[in-house]
Amino acid sequence: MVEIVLESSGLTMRFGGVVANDNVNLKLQARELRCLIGPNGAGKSTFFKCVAGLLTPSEGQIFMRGQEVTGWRPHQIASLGVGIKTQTPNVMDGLSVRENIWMAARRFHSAVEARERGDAMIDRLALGAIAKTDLGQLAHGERQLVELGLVAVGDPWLVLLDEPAAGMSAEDVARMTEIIHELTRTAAVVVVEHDMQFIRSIAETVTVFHQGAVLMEDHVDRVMADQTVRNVYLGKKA
Amino acid sequence: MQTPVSKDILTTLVVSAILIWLAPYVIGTYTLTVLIIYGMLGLSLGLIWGFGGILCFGQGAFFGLGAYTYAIAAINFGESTLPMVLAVLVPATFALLLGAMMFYGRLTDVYLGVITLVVTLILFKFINSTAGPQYVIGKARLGGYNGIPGFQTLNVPGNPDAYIWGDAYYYFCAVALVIVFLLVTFLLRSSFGRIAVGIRENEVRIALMGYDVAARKTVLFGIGAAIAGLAGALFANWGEIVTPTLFNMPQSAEIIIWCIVGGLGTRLGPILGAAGLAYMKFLLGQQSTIDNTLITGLILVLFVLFLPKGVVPAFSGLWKISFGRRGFGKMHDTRRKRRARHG
Amino acid sequence: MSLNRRELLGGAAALTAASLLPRVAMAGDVIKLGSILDTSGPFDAYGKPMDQAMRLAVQEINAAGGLLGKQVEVTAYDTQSDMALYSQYGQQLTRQDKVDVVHGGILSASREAIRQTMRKTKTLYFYNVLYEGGVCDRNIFINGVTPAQQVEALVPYAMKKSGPKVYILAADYNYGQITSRWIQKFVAENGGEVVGNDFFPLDVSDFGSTIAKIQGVGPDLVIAPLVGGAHLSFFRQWAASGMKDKIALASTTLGVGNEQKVLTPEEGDGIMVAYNYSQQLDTPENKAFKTAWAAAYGSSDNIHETAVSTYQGVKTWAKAVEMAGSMDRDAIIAALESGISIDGPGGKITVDPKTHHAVLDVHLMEFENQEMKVIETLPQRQPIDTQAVCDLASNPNDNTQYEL
Amino acid sequence: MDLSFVFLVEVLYAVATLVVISAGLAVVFGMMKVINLAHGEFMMMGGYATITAVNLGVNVFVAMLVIAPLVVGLIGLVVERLVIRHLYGRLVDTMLATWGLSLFFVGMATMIFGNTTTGISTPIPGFAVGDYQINGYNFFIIVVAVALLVLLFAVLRGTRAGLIARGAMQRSDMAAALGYSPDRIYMATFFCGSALSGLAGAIVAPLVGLVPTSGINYIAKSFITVVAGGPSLIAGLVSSATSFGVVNQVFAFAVSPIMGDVALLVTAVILLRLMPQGITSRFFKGKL
Repeated sequence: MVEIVLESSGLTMRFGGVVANDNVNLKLQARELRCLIGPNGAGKSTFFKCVAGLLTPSEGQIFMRGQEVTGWRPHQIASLGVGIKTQTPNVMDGLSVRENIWMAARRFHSAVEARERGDAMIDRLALGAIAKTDLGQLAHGERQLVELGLVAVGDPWLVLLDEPAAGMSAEDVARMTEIIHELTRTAAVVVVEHDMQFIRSIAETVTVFHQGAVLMEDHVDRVMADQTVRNVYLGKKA
Repeated sequence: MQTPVSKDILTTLVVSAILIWLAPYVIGTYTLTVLIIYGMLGLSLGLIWGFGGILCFGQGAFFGLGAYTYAIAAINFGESTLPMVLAVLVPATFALLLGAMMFYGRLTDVYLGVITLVVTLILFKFINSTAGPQYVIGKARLGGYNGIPGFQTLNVPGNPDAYIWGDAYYYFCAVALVIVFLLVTFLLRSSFGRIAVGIRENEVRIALMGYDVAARKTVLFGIGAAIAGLAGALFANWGEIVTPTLFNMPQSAEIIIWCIVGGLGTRLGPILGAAGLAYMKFLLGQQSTIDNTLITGLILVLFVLFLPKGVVPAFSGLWKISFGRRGFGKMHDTRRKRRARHG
Repeated sequence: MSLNRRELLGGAAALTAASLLPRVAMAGDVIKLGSILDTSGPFDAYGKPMDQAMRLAVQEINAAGGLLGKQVEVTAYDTQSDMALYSQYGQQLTRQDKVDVVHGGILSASREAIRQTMRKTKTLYFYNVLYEGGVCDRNIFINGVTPAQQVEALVPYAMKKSGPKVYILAADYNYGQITSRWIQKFVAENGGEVVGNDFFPLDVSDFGSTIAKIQGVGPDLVIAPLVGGAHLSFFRQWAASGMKDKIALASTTLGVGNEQKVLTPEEGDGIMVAYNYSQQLDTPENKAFKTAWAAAYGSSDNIHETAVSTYQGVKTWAKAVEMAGSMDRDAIIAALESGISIDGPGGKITVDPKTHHAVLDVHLMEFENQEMKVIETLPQRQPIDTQAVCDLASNPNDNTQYEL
Repeated sequence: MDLSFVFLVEVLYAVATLVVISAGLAVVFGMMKVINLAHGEFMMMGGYATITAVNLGVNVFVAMLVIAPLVVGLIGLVVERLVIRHLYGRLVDTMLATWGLSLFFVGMATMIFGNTTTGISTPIPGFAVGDYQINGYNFFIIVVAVALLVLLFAVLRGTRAGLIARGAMQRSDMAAALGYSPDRIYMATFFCGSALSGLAGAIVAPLVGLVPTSGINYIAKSFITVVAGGPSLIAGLVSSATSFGVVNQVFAFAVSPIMGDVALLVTAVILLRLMPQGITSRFFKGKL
């Protein structure tokens, strides 16, 4: 029996009259890498926010490792051991790389241990040269990388990433891909992305969102070959 | 990285000892005492605003609450030790309740400002309308607009007849400020303090790391109020009367101005800003050519426009450029906290 | 004691005499009179002429050769209508400036803010304002009108002219609270009934709902111990809603700051008051006083009740100093307690030894064409309210403000 | 019956007063996301402009409705050019700078007019309703408030300037893309907002004693009204002014005026706790 780390059941989210998510059922196994794709407005980011606790769903339930977490606040979900990275780089601009990563590690470890783990993470990400630099002075790609470090340093068993590759150079993307694969050794990873190139390079199973609902869920190759998915992406009527 | 803790403490102690010894030769101790008290009040807002990103428009409320708590308790107990403790605890508790209401309600910037402002106004209006004999707490009449005069002032613990006043009271306040300053230093070096700075920089990120941001902001808010309450109690002892003007808007406004002029994100800035501006106001109050308020206003406008970081960070920056090291008043050297200041 | 440079230098010289007669030694060759008044802010209508009156009195004393052969020097602070500044300047006057006597304080709140400081530092204190009565403290002398002198005269007169149902609107601090209780007492004694009693903090300036409420109750007479600039709007709004000719109006404070000149005749005429002074008093003392004032300040238009009280207070103090023949506080108090009196612009005024209050003339008046027309003079009224509770002769250590 | 009518007038008057004293702040906040903490002092200057003009022999209505808004509008223009325009997009900094300006103007007025209470009499006589007398000036304020709202609505809905302004409210870059300089839009908006503040100060001047520090009495109330109203300009103003005005008067009648003020403030706290972005973030969404 494989452990289910994330499950949504009948998840529905409405904003006024707009239905952003409509009865989404999704299951994720331990150490699975899952990509959520779909055109703009398909509801994948809304789903992500519901799971991360940034939004409270109108209906339905969310379970993590069998525990219901519907309506929990982000910090409660993160405390379970869930690493979350939002769409735009969400870091402490006025603080150094080391201070940023230390704070993330401090949540689960003592101050001294947090420092050791932080330094180890900086080495792992090869950020040693800029460890004392304030985040605000770094390039976009470096900031994304630091944020991934913030997520990884907490040793999560579930990682939620919203468009991690957006606006990054090819070189940075390669590094990112490597880190994501490394993460899947210990954690299940959910990646929300619309860059097909990137998805092809990392994905196995893909869930396609369309008009707030799950259109299909299958291996990346079969999804890419599917005519309905192609139509959705090209804007034709499914 | 940061200077070692021991060196920081040593510098603080040596510099403050010299200042405490020399200052009375320049300014009378009676005036100095109130400058020190204002410094402590400035530090209380400097802590929660400069390091925690919480812009409180009603820091004066906690100051007033501390002063009133002291006065009421001192009348009832006839000695000053327990009242001093209560003057710290009551504002802190009040702030914890208020903070929990605001921060768990996810109120930010302007809305936070409105709530703190409104609560201050409510306290002011309430205290101001308690002139009638029915408003009594124990033996203490609240007195409304008149305030409460004639309470027991600071005495040696256990001996209500041994008053600490005059020069002795000046040294008492100065030492109190040094202790509070050191406590704030420790707090900011602790994990709690460092994460508070993280919250100022990016609340969402800290929450996504798994920290309970609302709880942490509430606690920091409470600590700020405790310091303001202590300053209030010291002020009550200095003035020997408490009046509702402690709660009013201009009082809270001035605290914000002290912090801006002195420098946010530093420990020393708000203290120097408070003492400096209060002394300037005192000097200006003795002349009548130019209106006092006009100058205060002009200073605030000019600082926001031309020196928004305040005096201490500006000098600290100069020091850093000239000597290649940190100025002693600075900690967690941050660039301007755009997010915290601009919502 | 503070360690400023001036005192370090002066300290040595004063050292020998200091232990015996500190105040005289410090004062040197002048007598220092400290003054503490709101000469700006909402209460400056009271404070400015009081400051002028104090300076006029000192000027006259100095012109006549000073006191005990010394000139009187004024140290004055403007408290800007801010009660917090009273305690600060009170401390400065006594601890830094070390004055011989303090005249000042306007609102009861301001008097209570500094009274204890004066007592602790043994600085003689004169409070020259009409007030709610009851202060019993050997260190303070009060020559303003108290409720028994004023309200006891005003209430029956006003009720006789209007009717028995009275509505009270009072300022919400100790003056208003206590005065309204006196009004209630005298209304009841005169067979009337108090049908409403509202209190207003000093910054309230919108009386719309109150005026409607009063109409709902329908009294014959409104008595208004309202204080300060903001409360003046009540009389404007009262007239603006056309109530002035329907319900009679009396006040225990209006006119003290010359409000009859700020209000138009349409707003003011007919309002009943009772004070120790009116510019329309036809006595030789008043005429001389107005002439001296006009000579000093150009016009005598701004003289009012508390200015005259201040003038009379300084003159009373001066007479006591000459009588005591020294600047020793206890000698001056003894002189004052001998029951000395002076003839001031408001009539004869005598110190009551038991209470340190004043025995004085009270004049019933009505506003007429921006003046206070004297209707009737009640001579030499005793402060019986305070006399009932305070006896400094038998209990000199008393330090209380008694309330009704 | 008569008493309930009097009560109704007092409630309407309270609502109208809140609308009048908040309109200037609301325009500036709604369009520019600038909280002008010198708003109270703009009102104070409007009051002094009126009183000075009346003392110089100008008709009181001309002074209130023309001179005061013009004078204060021009002062606002100068302030915008010298200070505010350097701080756009920095909400807290503009609040602090305008706070400084408010102190500056208090000091200025103190030096020019002295720290004393001045005032003028109300220009409209009271009249009787049954057994009750009503302050005629209350009706004037109600009329002005209604006229102000209608005018605002008409300008925003019916004119080209209003269209641009509405565009700027939604997306400031939009107006720029259409070829209108945001700089000039902001300048014009601040002028209008200041003029409205000046008008408000002039209108309330006859009811109260005016001192240089009078502004403080208004800024808190109008600040709270505007922020509690939320993003929609007119709907927000009307809805929060109505809630606060009614609460204020009910408690003022039932208990005392001071309890009316306290009840207003408590309502504000509750409203903001329930609707952290203001009333119109939940209701009347997307309306003007």
